[in-house]
Amino acid sequence: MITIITNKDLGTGTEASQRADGRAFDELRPLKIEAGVLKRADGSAYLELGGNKVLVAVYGPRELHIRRLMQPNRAVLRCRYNMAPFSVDDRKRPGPDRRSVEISKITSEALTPAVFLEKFPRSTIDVFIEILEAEGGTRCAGITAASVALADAGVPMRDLVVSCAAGKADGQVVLDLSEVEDKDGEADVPVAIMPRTGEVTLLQSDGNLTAEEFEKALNLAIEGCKKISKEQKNAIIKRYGD
Amino acid sequence: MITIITNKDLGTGTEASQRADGRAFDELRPLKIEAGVLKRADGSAYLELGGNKVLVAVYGPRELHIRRLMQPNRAVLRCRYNMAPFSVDDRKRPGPDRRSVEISKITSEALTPAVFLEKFPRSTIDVFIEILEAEGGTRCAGITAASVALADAGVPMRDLVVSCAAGKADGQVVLDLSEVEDKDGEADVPVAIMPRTGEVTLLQSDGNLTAEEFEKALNLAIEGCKKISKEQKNAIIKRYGD
Amino acid sequence: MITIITNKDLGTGTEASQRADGRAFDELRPLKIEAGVLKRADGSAYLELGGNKVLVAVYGPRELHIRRLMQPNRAVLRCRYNMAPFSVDDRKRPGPDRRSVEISKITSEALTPAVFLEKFPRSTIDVFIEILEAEGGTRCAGITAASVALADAGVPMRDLVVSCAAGKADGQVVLDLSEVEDKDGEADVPVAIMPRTGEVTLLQSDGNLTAEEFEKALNLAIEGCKKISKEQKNAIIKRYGD
Amino acid sequence: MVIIIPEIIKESVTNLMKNGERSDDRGFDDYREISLETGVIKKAEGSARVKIGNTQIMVGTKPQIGEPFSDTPNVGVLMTNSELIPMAAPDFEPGPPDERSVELARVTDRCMREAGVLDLEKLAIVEGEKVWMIFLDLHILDYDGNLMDAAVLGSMAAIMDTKIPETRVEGDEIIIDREKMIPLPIKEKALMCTFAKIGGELVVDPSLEEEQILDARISIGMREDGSICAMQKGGMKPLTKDEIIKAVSRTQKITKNLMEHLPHN
Amino acid sequence: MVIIIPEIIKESVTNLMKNGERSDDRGFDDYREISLETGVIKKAEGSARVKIGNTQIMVGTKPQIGEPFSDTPNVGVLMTNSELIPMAAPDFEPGPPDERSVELARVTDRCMREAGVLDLEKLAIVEGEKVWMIFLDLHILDYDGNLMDAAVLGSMAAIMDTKIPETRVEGDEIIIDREKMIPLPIKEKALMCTFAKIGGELVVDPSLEEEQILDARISIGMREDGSICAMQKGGMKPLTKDEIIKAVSRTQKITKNLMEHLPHN
Amino acid sequence: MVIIIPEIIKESVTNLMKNGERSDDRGFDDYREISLETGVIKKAEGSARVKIGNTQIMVGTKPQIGEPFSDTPNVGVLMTNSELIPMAAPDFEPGPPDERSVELARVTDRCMREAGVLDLEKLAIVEGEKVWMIFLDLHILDYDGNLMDAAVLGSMAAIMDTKIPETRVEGDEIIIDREKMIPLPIKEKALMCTFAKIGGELVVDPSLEEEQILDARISIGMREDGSICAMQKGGMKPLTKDEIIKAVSRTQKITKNLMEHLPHN
Repeated sequence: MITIITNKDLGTGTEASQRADGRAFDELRPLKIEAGVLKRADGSAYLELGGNKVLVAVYGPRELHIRRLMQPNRAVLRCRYNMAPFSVDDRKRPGPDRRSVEISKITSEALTPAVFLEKFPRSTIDVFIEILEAEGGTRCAGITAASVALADAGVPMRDLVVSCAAGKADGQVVLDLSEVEDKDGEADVPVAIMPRTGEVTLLQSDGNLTAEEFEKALNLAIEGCKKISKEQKNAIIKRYGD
Repeated sequence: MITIITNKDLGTGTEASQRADGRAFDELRPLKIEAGVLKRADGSAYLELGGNKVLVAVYGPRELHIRRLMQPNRAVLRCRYNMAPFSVDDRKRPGPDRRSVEISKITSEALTPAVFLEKFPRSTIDVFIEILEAEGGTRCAGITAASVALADAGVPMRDLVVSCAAGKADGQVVLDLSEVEDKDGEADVPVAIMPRTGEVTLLQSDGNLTAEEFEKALNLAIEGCKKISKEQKNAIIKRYGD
Repeated sequence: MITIITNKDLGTGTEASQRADGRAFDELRPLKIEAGVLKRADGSAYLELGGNKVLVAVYGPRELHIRRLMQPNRAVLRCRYNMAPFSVDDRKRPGPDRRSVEISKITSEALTPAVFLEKFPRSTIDVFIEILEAEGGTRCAGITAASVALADAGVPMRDLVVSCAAGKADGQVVLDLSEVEDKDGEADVPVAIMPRTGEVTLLQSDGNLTAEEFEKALNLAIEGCKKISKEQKNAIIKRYGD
Repeated sequence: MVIIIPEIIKESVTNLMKNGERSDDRGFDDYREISLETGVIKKAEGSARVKIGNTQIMVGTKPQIGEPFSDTPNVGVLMTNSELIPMAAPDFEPGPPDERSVELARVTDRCMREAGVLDLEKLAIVEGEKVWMIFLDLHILDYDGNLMDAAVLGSMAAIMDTKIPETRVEGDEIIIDREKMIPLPIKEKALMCTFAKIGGELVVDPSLEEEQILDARISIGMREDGSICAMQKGGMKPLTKDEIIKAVSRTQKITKNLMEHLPHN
Repeated sequence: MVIIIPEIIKESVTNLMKNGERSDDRGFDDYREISLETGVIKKAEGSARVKIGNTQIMVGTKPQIGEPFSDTPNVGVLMTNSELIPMAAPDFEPGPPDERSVELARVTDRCMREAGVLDLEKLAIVEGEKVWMIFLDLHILDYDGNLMDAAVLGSMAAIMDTKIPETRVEGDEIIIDREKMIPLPIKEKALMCTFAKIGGELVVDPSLEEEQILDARISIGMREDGSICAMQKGGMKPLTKDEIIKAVSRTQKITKNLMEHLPHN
Repeated sequence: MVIIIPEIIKESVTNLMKNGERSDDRGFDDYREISLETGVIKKAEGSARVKIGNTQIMVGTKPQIGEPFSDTPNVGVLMTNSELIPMAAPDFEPGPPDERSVELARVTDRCMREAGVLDLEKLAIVEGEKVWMIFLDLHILDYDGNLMDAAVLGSMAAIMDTKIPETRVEGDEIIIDREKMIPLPIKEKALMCTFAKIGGELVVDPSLEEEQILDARISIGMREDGSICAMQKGGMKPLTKDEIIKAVSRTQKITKNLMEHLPHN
């Protein structure tokens, strides 16, 4: 028999807040975005959100070698979401699992509406999202960083897609669930928007919510997206100037 | 330790018959064939034989995308025999195993002689056989249903290949082994013929038989094929008229 | 609990030698090479070195079907090192493992410098090395046999690459480690050379050696290569005459 | 495989929609004809064959005794797997599940799990050691659009149809009594409702033709009490917030009717 | 890979056959030269190198202690695996076994198993818990036609050559005594005889050239007592019932001679 | 993927070399700028981000309790895995590790293991039953040449950074105390030094441009005491014995400086 002694510090909420890490219900975790961090990639970005560390590389537009994926009148946008083996508590076996296959698919759908794919027929734009450390909310972090990497690659876009989750934890609708809130909480609603129009390009809901709670969470996530959007722009300005 | 209490009713033979399910030695299990049961497929058929439930879809003749399989002067006939995970007592893991790879190969060889493949150079005709429920004799059931599905797809054929097994169980040569007879019996001889000429397109023998027993089993299986052949034709007439 | 009674005879060194099998420090195991042992292959060779049994087939130069591997101005030389399941004490599962992938790569690099690849643009020369029985030193044995098989296939070459290991066992630098010496010894240095120029086309070192010991091992391995080189030539003369 | 839909079809379907019509004459909130049979596969402990229009799925369950996950030692497991077998459409290919198949299985699984359809704690046998694992396999037979709703409807029905052996623990021994088959412990019912956005309109239960031209898709999983247990947006174009909120409220009405198709027990 | 055989070769071989001749001058019931060595791989507990003409297979056995199948708790296991390694022919490719390789292994396995070659019950060690598993690996080195008969001949010889450690059970302990190696418990001998149908004639032991133009193939596994333990038709054209029955009776004569190649013990 | 380097670049780099110069102005024994951070991934028990020029690797360790190999029952295990993820270069592709990736992991592993970096016997918990397995994962983020040296440097640093829970055995129970994290038992330090042969010269730490035109490559793993723990030749052309011996003695000087980059403790 193996016994594990542990004293995992989950944090204690301050009096002002119900949240374990002391944040207000509509408060994001600390956020940092940097553009242009890799040499070989055509575009790249690094993002930290709380304990999440995400690196994104973009290659393309470039020739697509797989004929059956080729689109005669536009480029395809392919995304690969991948977790490093050491990014989580229990080592993740390398290679795609069902979760990463699904996230790759919806990430591609979340970014596609913003990109002028029709300018590059028969081509591919490849987005590689590497989760170096995961602490809840990596799919949103990956989408947010991917937009910056696409911009860094000079890919022409209608808008910078931005993503953030809201959810319900401890009975309260809150913004940007931490890992503990995601795991123990009641629901998680990841959202991505194109901020210029406010249109939604990613939407999932996992957990049980009344229609009212869902609407509240959706609104909160959209507000979160708008805050994050500013940091995306700052990262690009920091790299390229206004 | 895990103890399983079970009282599986294997049936008891009537006095007139040695067979557990009361059939005469040359009696088929109840048979039902229906053509044209799927919308997307070019041709399809559904077959029940005793507890077996088999669905077949045919696509083609259509373009073959894999250049190294292409035949310059004829079509290839590809078969895929597949068991649904819930079709057997212990869940079958999805994907091909060695048994299904072999059955797919001999099924293709059993059907090929009857099809005018030379009319469709560089093409493929794809036959997908799904075993929804298995109760002994699925490879024969699949071939029989596949012929009906090929006819339903309008594929030009010399004849309707039909298949049936005979074997030896409880020391007796009998027709159309049930699952119990197949498992506990001494031998199984699956056969397919083209009924117009009586020629044999599938033949296997698994188990120990004297030459005399084998010949008896072969004859019995051919008689079984002829009976099933009528039901094939009825299914097609029912769908298309005489 | 499973208890295994075993009395594996590891040999006892004679007084004149420290080595378990009685060889002098610079002595090879018994060696036998035969060219032209397979019908279908374009070239082939069989080699025994001590308990090692190695068979090599060469196909090509022939058309390369995988476009992304094709070189516009030369052939590619592809090697596949593979162990038969029964070649080792514990059955080896069929298919490549990481060890065989690495050995295949370095074998290809060891043979490439000797072959006039530039004579066959867009082609492939395929070298298949099968280890039928393994007793230490199979990668070197495979390279040595592969050269003979390439010659048997009539592939134009600058030289016959030849390979041999030296190493350190029981504190002594010795030639051509046996399986026991490889397993229990301190270091193994597999080397391949082109004997005409003495240039090194394969070099690995696995284990801990001082610079002096390493140089001694390297020299010893090169001397071993030269001895083996004669047997390679004899095998070719035996098949084709002078 | 690239499927080319002539622009002319897209245009005509879109124009119909703008006039409030669909090419098969359905209303925007109408499902195609639904048929649902349970108990169709005797070797499966639970099964359902569901048809929505020509879309046809066979769902089967197989229970197995296995070990619980280490972080939920006294909770049984529901495993959902989906196979888009090449029988079902000309562009489905043999091989490991592709991303559409994975998404279908995962969304179905989330919908059932988050709704609390099964009381998984009742599927524990020996805490931390042995639990029932229920394998739910979706076998897609004919693909004519809207797999999501068919998958959840069929899964719900197959789970309601499932009977597993009674188990008891006597000392060190687990006794599995195949002579006493008992239903699964069902706590909730949930179904899914999918909308396609075409020409600015949201229509329920998209046909294959509609799927091939849609701008966006939204699938909403809902419990009997009208709460949302799962949601998944798809498609290459965006939705507005307003469209999403309206889809939720339409779903609340539509799933009420959809529930009628489930077996009554 | 598509192998194109010039029509002219097909025609000439077929015409010879119609005159009762084969292009390599053999009679219709003659095998090519057969050579069989056993004990060739010391690390294998049993091994055989078989050649029929230029076709060459190395067969090796490895015993392992493992768990029995749950439905046969006191019976050992024979596992047959075949690798058509790319060494053996220009069109064999690396990768998982293809359908030809799978068929070869499965037909070989059925032939040995159904003939009752091994007394598998004697390979049980602790009922329901530990049995000997004998892995039989076919390594195809040179493919010049008629792999089936070579595979069964080599497998039979390798099994007869195999020695495993004596085992005994003392209390909770299984003792494997590698110092006392004992032969496998052999009950029966079985071999296989393959015919090619070309130009309406059936000829035994088809060469590669004959295989490439044959209409149909029939492989018959037979025990020493002349009973049939396995059969497998192949090829893209049919056989008549009469051809099958005659092949069986020819096999009864031919396998008698073939048995002479096995080690005598 | 075939990468075509214009002959003109090859010629100009080679000519520079013959004049004792490199295209980025480094000396023949100079590394590009090296940066090394440890403790960068909190969820990993040890981690390091290493950059040599623009080449960038993230290395992380995860300890797991597992069973020892049967031939080394009281010895822990170090498992090295490498992923040339498609992020790092335009010609890296998703999928199982290719031969470059396997070689990188195996050479790194041999270098650490043969140098005796870890006292693996101290990682045994219960002899023959439970040992610590340390998974070392190389995640290649940006490939600008000389992965080997970066991989070994990062691995050495990550191992030095790693802390595992104290374990003790009380009766039948293994107690893993996550509140007492202790460093890995480090015995030796080892690094690797790679040379490219271009135009007859050997230069250390090849850049991507240099790698693409090199004739041969030699990587030498060395312990602090100057002994050789690993060596691997690469590339499609030969080396002379003299070049090899000189590379060894240059490595003895170069690794001394390289060791300075490791954390001091």
